[in-house]
Amino acid sequence: MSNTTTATPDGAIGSAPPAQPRSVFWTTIRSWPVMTAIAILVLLVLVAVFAPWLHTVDPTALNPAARLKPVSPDYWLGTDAYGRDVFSRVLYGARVSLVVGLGAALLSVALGLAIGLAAGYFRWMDAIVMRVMDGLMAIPGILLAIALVSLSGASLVTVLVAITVPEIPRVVRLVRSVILSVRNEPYVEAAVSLGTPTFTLMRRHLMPNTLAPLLVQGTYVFASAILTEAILSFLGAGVPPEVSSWGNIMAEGRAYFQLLPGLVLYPGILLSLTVLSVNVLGDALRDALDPRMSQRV
Amino acid sequence: MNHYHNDGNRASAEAPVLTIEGLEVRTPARDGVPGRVVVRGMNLAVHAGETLCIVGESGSGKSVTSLAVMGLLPRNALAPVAGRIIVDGEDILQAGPKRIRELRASRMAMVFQEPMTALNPVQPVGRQVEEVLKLHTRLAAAERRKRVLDMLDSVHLPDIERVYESYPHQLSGGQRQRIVIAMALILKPRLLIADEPTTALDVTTQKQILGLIRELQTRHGTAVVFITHDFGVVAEIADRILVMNRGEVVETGTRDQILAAPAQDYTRMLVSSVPSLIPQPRPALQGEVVLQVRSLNKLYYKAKKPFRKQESVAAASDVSLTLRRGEILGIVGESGSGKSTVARCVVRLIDPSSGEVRLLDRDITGLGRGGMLAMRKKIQIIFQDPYRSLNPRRRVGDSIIEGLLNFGVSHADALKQAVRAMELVGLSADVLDRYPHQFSGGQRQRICIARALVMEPDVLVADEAVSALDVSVQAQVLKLLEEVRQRVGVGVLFITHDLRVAAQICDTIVVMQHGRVVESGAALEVLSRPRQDYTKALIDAAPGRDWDFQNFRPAPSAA
Amino acid sequence: MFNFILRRAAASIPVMAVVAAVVFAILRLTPGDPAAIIAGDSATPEQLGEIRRMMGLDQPLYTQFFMWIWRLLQGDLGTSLLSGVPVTEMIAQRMGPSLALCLSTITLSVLIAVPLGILAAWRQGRLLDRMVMAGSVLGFSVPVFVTAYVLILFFSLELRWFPVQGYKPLDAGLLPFVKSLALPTLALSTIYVALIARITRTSIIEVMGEDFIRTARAKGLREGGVLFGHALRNAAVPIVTIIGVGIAMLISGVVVTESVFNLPGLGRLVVEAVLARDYPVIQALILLFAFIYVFINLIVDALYTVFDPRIRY
Amino acid sequence: AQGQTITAVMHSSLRVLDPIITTAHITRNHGYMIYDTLLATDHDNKIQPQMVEGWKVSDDGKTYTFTLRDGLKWHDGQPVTADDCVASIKRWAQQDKMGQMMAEMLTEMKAVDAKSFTMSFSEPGDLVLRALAKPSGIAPFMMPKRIAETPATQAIKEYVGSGPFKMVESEFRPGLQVVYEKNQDYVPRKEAPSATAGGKHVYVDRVKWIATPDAMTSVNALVNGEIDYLEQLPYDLAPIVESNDGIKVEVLDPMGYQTVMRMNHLHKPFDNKLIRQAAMYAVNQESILQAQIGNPKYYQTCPALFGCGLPYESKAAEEISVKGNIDKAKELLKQGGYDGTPVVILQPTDTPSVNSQPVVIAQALRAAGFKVDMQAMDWQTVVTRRAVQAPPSQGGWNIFATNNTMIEALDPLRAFGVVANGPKAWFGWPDVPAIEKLRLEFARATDEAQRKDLAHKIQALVVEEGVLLPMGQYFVPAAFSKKLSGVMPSPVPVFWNIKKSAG
Ligand SMILES: Nc1ncnc2c1ncn2[C@@H]1O[C@H](COP(=O)(O)OP(=O)(O)OP(=O)(O)O)[C@@H](O)[C@H]1O
Ligand SMILES: Nc1ncnc2c1ncn2[C@@H]1O[C@H](COP(=O)(O)OP(=O)(O)OP(=O)(O)O)[C@@H](O)[C@H]1O
Ligand SMILES: [Mg+2]
Ligand SMILES: [Mg+2]
Repeated sequence: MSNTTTATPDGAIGSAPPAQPRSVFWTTIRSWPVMTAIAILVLLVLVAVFAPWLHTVDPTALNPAARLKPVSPDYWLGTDAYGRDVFSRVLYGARVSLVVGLGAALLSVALGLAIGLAAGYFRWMDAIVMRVMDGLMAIPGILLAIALVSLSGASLVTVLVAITVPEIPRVVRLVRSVILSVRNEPYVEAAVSLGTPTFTLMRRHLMPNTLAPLLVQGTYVFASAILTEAILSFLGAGVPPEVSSWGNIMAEGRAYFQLLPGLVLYPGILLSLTVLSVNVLGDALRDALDPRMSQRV
Repeated sequence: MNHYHNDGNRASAEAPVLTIEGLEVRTPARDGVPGRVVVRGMNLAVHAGETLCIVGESGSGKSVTSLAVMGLLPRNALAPVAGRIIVDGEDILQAGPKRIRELRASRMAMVFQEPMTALNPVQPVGRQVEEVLKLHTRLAAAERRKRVLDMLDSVHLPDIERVYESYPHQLSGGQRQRIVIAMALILKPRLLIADEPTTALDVTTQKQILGLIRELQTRHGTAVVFITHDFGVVAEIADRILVMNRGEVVETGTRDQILAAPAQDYTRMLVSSVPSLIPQPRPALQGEVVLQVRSLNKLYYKAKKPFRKQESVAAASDVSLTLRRGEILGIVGESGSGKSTVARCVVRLIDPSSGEVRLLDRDITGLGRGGMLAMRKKIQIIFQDPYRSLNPRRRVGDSIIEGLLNFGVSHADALKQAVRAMELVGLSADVLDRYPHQFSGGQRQRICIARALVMEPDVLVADEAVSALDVSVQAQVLKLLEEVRQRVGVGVLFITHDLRVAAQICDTIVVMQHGRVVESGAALEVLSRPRQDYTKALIDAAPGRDWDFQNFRPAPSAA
Repeated sequence: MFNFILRRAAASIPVMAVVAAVVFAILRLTPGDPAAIIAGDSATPEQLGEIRRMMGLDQPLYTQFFMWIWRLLQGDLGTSLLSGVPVTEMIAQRMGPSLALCLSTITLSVLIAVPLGILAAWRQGRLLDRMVMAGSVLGFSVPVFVTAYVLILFFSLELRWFPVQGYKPLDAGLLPFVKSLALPTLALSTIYVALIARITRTSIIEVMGEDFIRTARAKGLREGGVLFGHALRNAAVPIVTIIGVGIAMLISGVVVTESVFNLPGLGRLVVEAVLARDYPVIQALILLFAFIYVFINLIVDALYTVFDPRIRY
Repeated sequence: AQGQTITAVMHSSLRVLDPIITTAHITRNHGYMIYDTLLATDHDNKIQPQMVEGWKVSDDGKTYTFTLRDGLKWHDGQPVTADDCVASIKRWAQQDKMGQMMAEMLTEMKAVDAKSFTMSFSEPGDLVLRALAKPSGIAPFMMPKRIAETPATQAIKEYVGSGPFKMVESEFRPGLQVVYEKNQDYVPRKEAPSATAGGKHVYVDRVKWIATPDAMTSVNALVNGEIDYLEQLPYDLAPIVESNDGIKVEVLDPMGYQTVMRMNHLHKPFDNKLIRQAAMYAVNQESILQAQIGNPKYYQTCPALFGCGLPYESKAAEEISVKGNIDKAKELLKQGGYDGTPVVILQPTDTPSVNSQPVVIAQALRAAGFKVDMQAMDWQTVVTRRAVQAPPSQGGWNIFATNNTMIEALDPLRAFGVVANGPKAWFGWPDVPAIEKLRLEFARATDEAQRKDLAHKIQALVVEEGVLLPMGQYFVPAAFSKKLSGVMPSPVPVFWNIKKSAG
């Protein structure tokens, strides 16, 4: 679960990982759970990309006359309360969920990296930046998200931003802790004494150290973003209903849970499977890239 | 040889306490591939009251052997596959886990290298010692406590009641090591294995701990297996010596046999690599002054507490020194005496609190980031840890030319210079596109030196540049530095805590204590005729002073 | 310790200030007007304006902000725009269920997860370990409301063991109280069990690789003794940290759980307040949550000193 | 412990306690619990005396004298006086639209003695009776004078009425629950109860309203016996409840609701009547209702702006409102010269009863050739956004949909959506003077046949001009435990007359 900070009191990550022999990396990655997870994710991406050609209809096409139909040859997964084809919605929903997950991961990692680098390297910025980050962390993420969505209306972009913002402080903390632990490494000091300019120093010697933890953190953000999107939809602050996302299929379907549990369960199962796969992948990456990182959740 | 007689023991007085016969340890087989051999054909015997030193370079299998005896080999990583380990007549390799647990601490005990990490940080040390008694005896609580206190007393700990209640972090390294020893010896085991018990300690503390082990050994007639790579220590304490290389026994014999008349080349090489404590006389240098430090001060501030004045530590106070072209100036002193602080101030990795650093007659103390950038070419630094001094993600070639590129040298020219620098440090140019992990520690340290030299600096700062290396490698690197100094004429600020190394290479020596310079002068002068008590104590504490390793004979009773 | 608390309290002032400013800014930039809610569907613009004036919503933003801060400093959190009830009173009314839910969740999670994590670490790499870890990854992967629905379907509607919804305070009797909390706690716990079990496992495994564990073994200690006598307390700091983080995270989970199970707690209050733009309530609640977060962190840091004598403030 | 309690889940949660300041139905319902009205409307839409014994009309038809019946007491024990009523009417008349109309004609209102007061008007007519008997919108609830003197724009702070229940203030949890207990001192009328009129006999000790945020949860709670009464049963969940022996499902409000579409007359493209008509032709009631209600048992297409089966039912402009005609829509769009300006539709996402209409409207408009910009937001944002008069591109809007209770849209005076006096009108700001003229005539008319005719004309104009589009009528079933008996049909949920059996 990504919505956690580091487990160590000050988040220090210890010294730079000694470069692992390649074989360790690949044996960790090549276990069956990890391969299954990767296969599932690849399949999902394919499904998302090729949704229009996979026996789907327009997922937004209403047909009030055929609402809440059970599974049938016409409607592979039945229809929802507007008579939309759930199968099509679920497939198209994969797009949204993947975009939300990937977008949140990329955005939070990119912004968190920039801020974290600055805070970790320029000590004078640290105090200010970290206070602001603490402040942001102290606001429950979901509330911030609800407020932001109310602020600028429900749209995919808003939801993305709303999910990303609360994740940023965690990434910042992570990056900062890595930088703090690496900035006094002899090879960094050696680069300083070789007269390497500050930005080159950051790019060349500091940033690569954050790559592995960020990759792992990114997977967790990915997973939790998908979940958060669902929860936001549940609370009525998710992506607009016109857009099909797993979250709002479930949110709309929850009123019919006892009649047509599929409305929650089909997207729910897919969502859990995705999150599960991403988490498995993240854990594997963590173990493979740096066993010491297993400290962080 | 001291043949101690233990009554109530079935074994005959002559039988060794520990016998290892044909021991072989392997990593487990994976996917049909047989495991790597880590220790092979190990044979040894230790008698009561005797000290056997196992020496050998890093990775030669010393620790693995000792862990095998204790039955503490990491379960999934290493396993004994052949041979016998007989402790007091009982084969450890055949004993069940329960039996081994019973034997530990009561029959055989072990002292580990790192006193900092060998103790549970969250338990008072007294309790940790007492736990041994809880496990192996049926003493009442009060009795146990008394026994522990007695033991603490006999390892010469001060204020034992307080120490009993202390947590490890509240004790010094030496004190912690005493606790570990107390823990190992409280049940008077027949066998004590000490795996580099003093490597992490100051020379002065080391001396005390060695004395302590000796004392307890004679008192209880314990058989001691002492693992070390420091020949000074070996010369000091060994009855017999066993030399290991790559998992195999090279040679074994009495102390004098091995140190004075080694039969194997490998042993010869090892012993002769140990630097002498007595410096060669060197001509006084009259070259141009490249670095001048005047009244340097560095204060570290502790985190401020409300309503209190901010506390500070003076890591360096009023340090002055002068370095000439072609000179190697050694800074020696105990851990924490401020050696690194001075080095880092000189290179401006940290900002001095006050004082002046002049590089090539230019004051660099007040230079900002930009101003300093231009001066960086002139002064370079080499660090202690060769494993962390190179960016593991960059090819060594890129690391070496990084500085040149920073100063506008074209890539092609930089590469040419890098090739030359690699030759200078004795590495071939075709390794430039390898990654650091493909090199050994010694090779990495050479690469670091090459990286510094390629800049053609006027001043080279070496902070414990050889301390992490095996003696044989150390000797090579020292030789290299000597050559470089002669060829390039660079001034070297050489920081070390090892007096032998300092004696070997330095022209002048500065002795530091508590951040202050207590004595300075020509190396020969300072080391053979120290004027300050502190310097004298430092020299006295250096182990193996009475042995001249390079010449395979006891030292002429000078020093 | 006193110094530490003082210092931390001082350090939390800027944090709270950031929170206050952010919250205020976001809320006031948000469209939506509590006056419109009060006025109802058919109100005229004049009526709306009248009500806005009455509530001080026509004042410039900065005036509203400083008014709010000024009252806050005097301990006045304001009154709900909608019901006119003082916010403190609303919080007091809603505190009980949330507190009960959080405490029961944390207790249950810790009671389940820590032994589970220990067990997994103990059997590292074996089937049991794999199962615990797989279960814990699964725990993160299911949205809490799905868990909740499934639990309701099974335990309430099928087995009829627990009520579907609602909260019975402790004065209504222990059994009803426990029953009303059982399912929400269970639903919310899954994720925390997963979280804490993982951390427990990894930190124990980590500690088991430390040198002093070897020392303990060299004393002749049994593995159980090594684990419980030496490893556990050393592994406690990350475990406590994650429990602290978990409590802070709990707030999000509580929002959903309280909605599904209709528990009259703070989580629901805040969602209702956001949807109704009841500014004083939202502001007060987010500040409260932030304060709890800061406070929990303080407790966690203080707990470090209990588990690890090296840490002193 | 407190004897019999009815636990009810209402359609929303109670936060605002002043029934004069808000038109929110939950607050109105609360009003009927603790307050009483002078007059009331019975099940057949007849005006009946409630707190008053009766009234006298002066010969010129301009002055009404009302006399209070005996035994009326406030919850604090004080007797109800004519002064109290005068103050209450004054406050109410400032807030309610019909009240304001009445107030404009009112020349004098004063207490004659403790138990009677007079109201004099500039013109003869029975508007005062219809106003004071008004069951919904803002109903004229009577309060003690000291409370009724609170300025009309400020919420009252004391909740003392003379109604059949007393509010247990200590147990009030805004947004969560409100508890009422039987008012032992209440003297019900002798007549049989009928909607909000007649004898309000209370047979239980307490009534507790709780709010549940989740429809599923409420239904489960009802099935599980945790609650007794669910004011609005979600249609799709009806099958679960209907199959349950212990539960009765019944439509209690026979007039039902109407779902309507509103266009913004101020801005393009709906500043053009033809394009408004095109939009109206595009939409057909059946699909709106199918999506919103689903179960045909609970809805009917209905052209009548003032309600099918109600006094002012009319089929005027039926061809526009009911069936829809996509070809006609396309044609009108072309005639109107639609230039592709996107139509901004406000779509609430958090309120089930209004979630689906915009989706269906959007699909219909697109089919007709409109460009549509759906903007999703929570209901609170809709409420704020729809008040914005700026162009859609600057935070304004073109279309929103909402629902009316028929009781509030029963005639052209009550129905606020038909007001067409430009900027003062309800959101959308239609400016059709002809409608306003007809409404004035309606207010003055005394003959029922004439009123019906006027209503018919108004409806034709309202729809043709695109002031308000009725999109169908629907009924909301309540579900309650069979332990309850005597649950009465009423446009306002009432809790008197209900008995609860044990077990
Ligand atoms: N857990 C392990 N798994 C696999 N190989 C190991 C393990 N521990 C040690 N080895 C290998 O065994 C060999 C001997 O290691 P050992 O620790 O005994 O060396 P050493 O002589 O004690 O060296 P040092 O002086 O550095 O302590 C090394 O090659 C090392 O790589
Ligand atoms: N960053 C720092 N903050 C606070 N105190 C420091 C810092 N670095 C060093 N010190 C303190 O300054 C003193 C001198 O440290 P320094 O590292 O210079 O010693 P040293 O002689 O290099 O020791 P060693 O031989 O162990 O490397 C020590 O007491 C140390 O604790
Ligand atoms: Mg070793
Ligand atoms: Mg140092």
